Amino acid sequence: MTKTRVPAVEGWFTSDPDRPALLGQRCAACGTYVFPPRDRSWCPNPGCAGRQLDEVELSRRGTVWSYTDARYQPPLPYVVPGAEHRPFALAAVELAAEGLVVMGQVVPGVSVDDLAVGAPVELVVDTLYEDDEHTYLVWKWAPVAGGGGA
Amino acid sequence: MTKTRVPAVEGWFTSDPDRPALLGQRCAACGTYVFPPRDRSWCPNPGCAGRQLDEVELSRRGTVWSYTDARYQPPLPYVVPGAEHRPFALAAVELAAEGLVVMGQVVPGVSVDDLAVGAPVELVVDTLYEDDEHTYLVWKWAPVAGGGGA
Amino acid sequence: MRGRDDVVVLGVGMHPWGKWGRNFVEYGVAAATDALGDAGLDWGDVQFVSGADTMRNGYPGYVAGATFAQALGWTGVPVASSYAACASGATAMEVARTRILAGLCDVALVVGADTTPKGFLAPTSGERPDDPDWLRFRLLGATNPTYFALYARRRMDLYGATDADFARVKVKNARHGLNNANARYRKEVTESEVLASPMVADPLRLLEICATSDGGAAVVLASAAFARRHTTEPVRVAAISTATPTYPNAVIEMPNFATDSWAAAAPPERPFKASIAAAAYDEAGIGPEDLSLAEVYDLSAALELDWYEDIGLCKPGEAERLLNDGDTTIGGRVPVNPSGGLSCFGEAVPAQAIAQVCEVTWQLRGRATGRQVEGARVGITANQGLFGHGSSVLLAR
Amino acid sequence: MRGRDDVVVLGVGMHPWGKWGRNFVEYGVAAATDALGDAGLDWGDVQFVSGADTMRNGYPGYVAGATFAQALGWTGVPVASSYAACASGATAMEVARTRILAGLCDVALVVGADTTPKGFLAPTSGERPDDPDWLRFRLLGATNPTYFALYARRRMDLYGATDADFARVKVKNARHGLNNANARYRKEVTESEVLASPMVADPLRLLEICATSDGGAAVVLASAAFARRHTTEPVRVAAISTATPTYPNAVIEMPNFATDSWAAAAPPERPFKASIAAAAYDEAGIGPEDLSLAEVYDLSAALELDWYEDIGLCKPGEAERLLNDGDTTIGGRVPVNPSGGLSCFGEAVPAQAIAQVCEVTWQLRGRATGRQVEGARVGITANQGLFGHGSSVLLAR
Ligand SMILES: [Zn+2]
Ligand SMILES: [Zn+2]
Repeated sequence: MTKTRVPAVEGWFTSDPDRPALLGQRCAACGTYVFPPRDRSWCPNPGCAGRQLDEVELSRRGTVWSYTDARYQPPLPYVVPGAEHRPFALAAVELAAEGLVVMGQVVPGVSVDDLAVGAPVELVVDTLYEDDEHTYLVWKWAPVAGGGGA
Repeated sequence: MTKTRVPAVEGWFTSDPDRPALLGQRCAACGTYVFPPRDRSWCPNPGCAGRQLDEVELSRRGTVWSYTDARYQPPLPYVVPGAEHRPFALAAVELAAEGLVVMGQVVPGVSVDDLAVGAPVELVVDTLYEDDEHTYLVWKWAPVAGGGGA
Repeated sequence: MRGRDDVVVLGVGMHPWGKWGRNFVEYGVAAATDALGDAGLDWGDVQFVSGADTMRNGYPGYVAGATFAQALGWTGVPVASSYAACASGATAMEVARTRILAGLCDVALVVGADTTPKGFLAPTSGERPDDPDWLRFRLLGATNPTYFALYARRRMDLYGATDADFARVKVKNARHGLNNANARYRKEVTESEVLASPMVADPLRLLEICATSDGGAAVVLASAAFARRHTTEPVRVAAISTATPTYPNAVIEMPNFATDSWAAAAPPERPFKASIAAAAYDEAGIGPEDLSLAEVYDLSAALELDWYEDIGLCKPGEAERLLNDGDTTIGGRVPVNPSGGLSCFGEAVPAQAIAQVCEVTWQLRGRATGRQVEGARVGITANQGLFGHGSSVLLAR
Repeated sequence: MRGRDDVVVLGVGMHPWGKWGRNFVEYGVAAATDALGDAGLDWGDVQFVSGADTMRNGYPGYVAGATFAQALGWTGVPVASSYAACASGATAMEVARTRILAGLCDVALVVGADTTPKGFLAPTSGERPDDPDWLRFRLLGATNPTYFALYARRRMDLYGATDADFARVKVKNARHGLNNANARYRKEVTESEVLASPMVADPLRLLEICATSDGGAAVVLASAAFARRHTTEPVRVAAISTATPTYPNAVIEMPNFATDSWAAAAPPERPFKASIAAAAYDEAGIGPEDLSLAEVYDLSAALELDWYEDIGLCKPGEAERLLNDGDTTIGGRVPVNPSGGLSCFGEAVPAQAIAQVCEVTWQLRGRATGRQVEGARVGITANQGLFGHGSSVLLAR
């Protein structure tokens, strides 16, 4: 029996296997971006009276603003994927076009030794955790082959 | 198998079947009373610098300051005793010697029609709720035979 | 009183009360935008944000001042976030008012909003035997209406209040709120309909107990000097009281199990609930005889009668007569809850005390369409929250 | 700056930090009693109580002002309760200071206390997908050290900071706090011990991340006129900053998933963290060159280095040199965290910003036995809490 693949959070990313993307919002008036998407429609820019935020896909590639890892098991509501905690890396990634830094886990198998500030990464959708019926998906960052990592 | 009888809260009352009593505290310096007992030792009277509260049994009899009932099932963490909610009365009872009004459920079978402001009541210990292994006990107020109730 | 410059209500705004089920931030921002518009100001003019917290909406609710500032767009403005149960909104106003009086800013925005669950207000989950607000449910099954009912029953046994008196409070408030666009319940009820509604906590019936609502309210406060350049109809904040009890408090208070003891010290001459408005009158040098209207916290219909006495409209035991003579109905001597009160709104905790101020402001400006108290010049708000939080705001024009 | 009368720290007090596991009210009352004793005042002299809330201790924690007032004995005193995450204590101080500046009272008591759980700070139970502080754990497994580590790693990659630099911050602070009776950890550590401790969130190690502690701190504030009659060594509150970010905040902040966007508006010249102390300097007309010492929020050893730059002790990228030159060690140019900092205390959230003020006060009075900064005349505190809460208190004698 195959498990149903569902996003771990609704409406924050697309999971098209070929072209996954974060879903942000863009102010129709001033052009600023918002991530995560909000359920309200006013612009967060105090210099803008815009009241319409349009859904947009964010850039799939960015550069590492900074990075770290989780050596110890984070507390609930984090759910450990698999039998026991295995350290994973996290990165804050700068998206140049949107002027945003977005956090995410880094794909398994990549350690902090493989990362550097400024290194190029791209967005993938991967398993966050599973239960008996579902595979819960989340966005993660993956180093780009030939990029700045070690 | 008989269930173990345990107080639903620690240290607020004695459950001697012949002489149950609320356990309060009395300031050794000014003589004021405290109920429920606190885990700190300073006196709540701002005019008193006392730092010693002695455990005392409160008066077992008092008079009704006011009363009401619970027609609907209270929400959690209230636990319904038995299969379904049955309305119960509550009373706030004035203890003359201590200068205190203390709330409590009224024993089952007594309704608001049996109560009146000023009516004499006395303390009993009764079942609050049960689980598979325990009977949880709490203090309740019972009208005194021949008292002011209807 | 101290000869210092006044603080003025420059703008008020609300998001209608209801059971909308949306994020509380939305209501707060709508109310804030409304209040800023009413004041003729932009968000960028605000120099201080004072939020009234909600404990029901996670971290954003705990830091309401920052949450609303971020939602309106970070401008670097200093913020504060206050919690005082039902008195939260008034405490947040007082924090803002003092900042203006201190000369640290000229314009402050006060915001409170809530999204509430259905049914009885209940404590959050988990075992918390150290928390009296948890224990009273576990050990007594004592909901909020339990406490209101104790006061109501005592009025009946001591003063001869009747079921019908309580029902008539509800009838009056339902009529008052009929045309209030911000009220959730806008429907007349008859005395017999109230008395036919199910008993919840004897002697209080379902239609006599206030519901929980979603809603948002905001007030723009300004220094008098600033206000003079922006309005010709200033409403002056004559006083704000944020009083606590004086030991021993001999009245049982939600969520307590017992009163303080009066074995060693006599209860204060003025009980806690009566001391709340008294502190505001003292600060302002205004008395109950000067009032044009009052907005009081009618968590139950019977509690409104207690407030008549506690804000000094009449002596203890005379509230029923005041009600039945029509003195507290619009058109009477001193209308109480012309907005419709909690009876028509339902309670949105952090917004409610601010909403009371919005109503008094509209009344003093002569803009309370469909419920106007003619010639209103002075109004008071009063409420009381768990854990000894009394609040009262006195406004004048 | 505005020519108004000063507010003065008249008394300070603490309950020692530790893992005592008792009710937080006990720590708060102990600290308050201590501070009142230090001020030479009785509880009955207090005219306002300003509590810093704790979200971990049920209803009493949400209404800290009322909780402490009740525990000390209800006197009818007005109260307020503030929450601003790690900046709660400073916000509570600011609420009290403004009340004095406004002329509404002469003596105010500020109290914060906490009882904390073991281990990582984690959100309370339940499903709360609307709360970013819940979601960051669920979706990212991002604990508090995650965010501190991002800043630390960036220092390394941008400025060439090393593991050893971070370890030396810890070594310095451990030495500073060695004789501080209120500190929880009083033990010297060597650089190699720090570097041998387990990595938690690369590049931060266990000994470089602050623990969570139980503790309580209190401050008695008074008007200068009142203080003149009660002390000959007044410590003046020169300024308090309770700043929020200016849009767009281009630095990722706990517990957020992303920064604001700078696509439409340029980030402010002064990033949020640098704007916090700047607002205090601006209010007081005092600059970083006037400082004798600083207490900064070293949630991690690396974060202390960020603060050197953010409070203006040096330019960005120069903090490691300042540290390694001994400038920030007691005996150096401007000692930082002479108390031992969070490194020796562990964080007791609502008490911590108040504890910083206690330490600066003792330093300015020349009473910081075993850790005295000689001739201290001006000191600053700085911290930053979740959701855009910056705070800084500037004290002078
Ligand atoms: Zn815009
Ligand atoms: Zn005593």
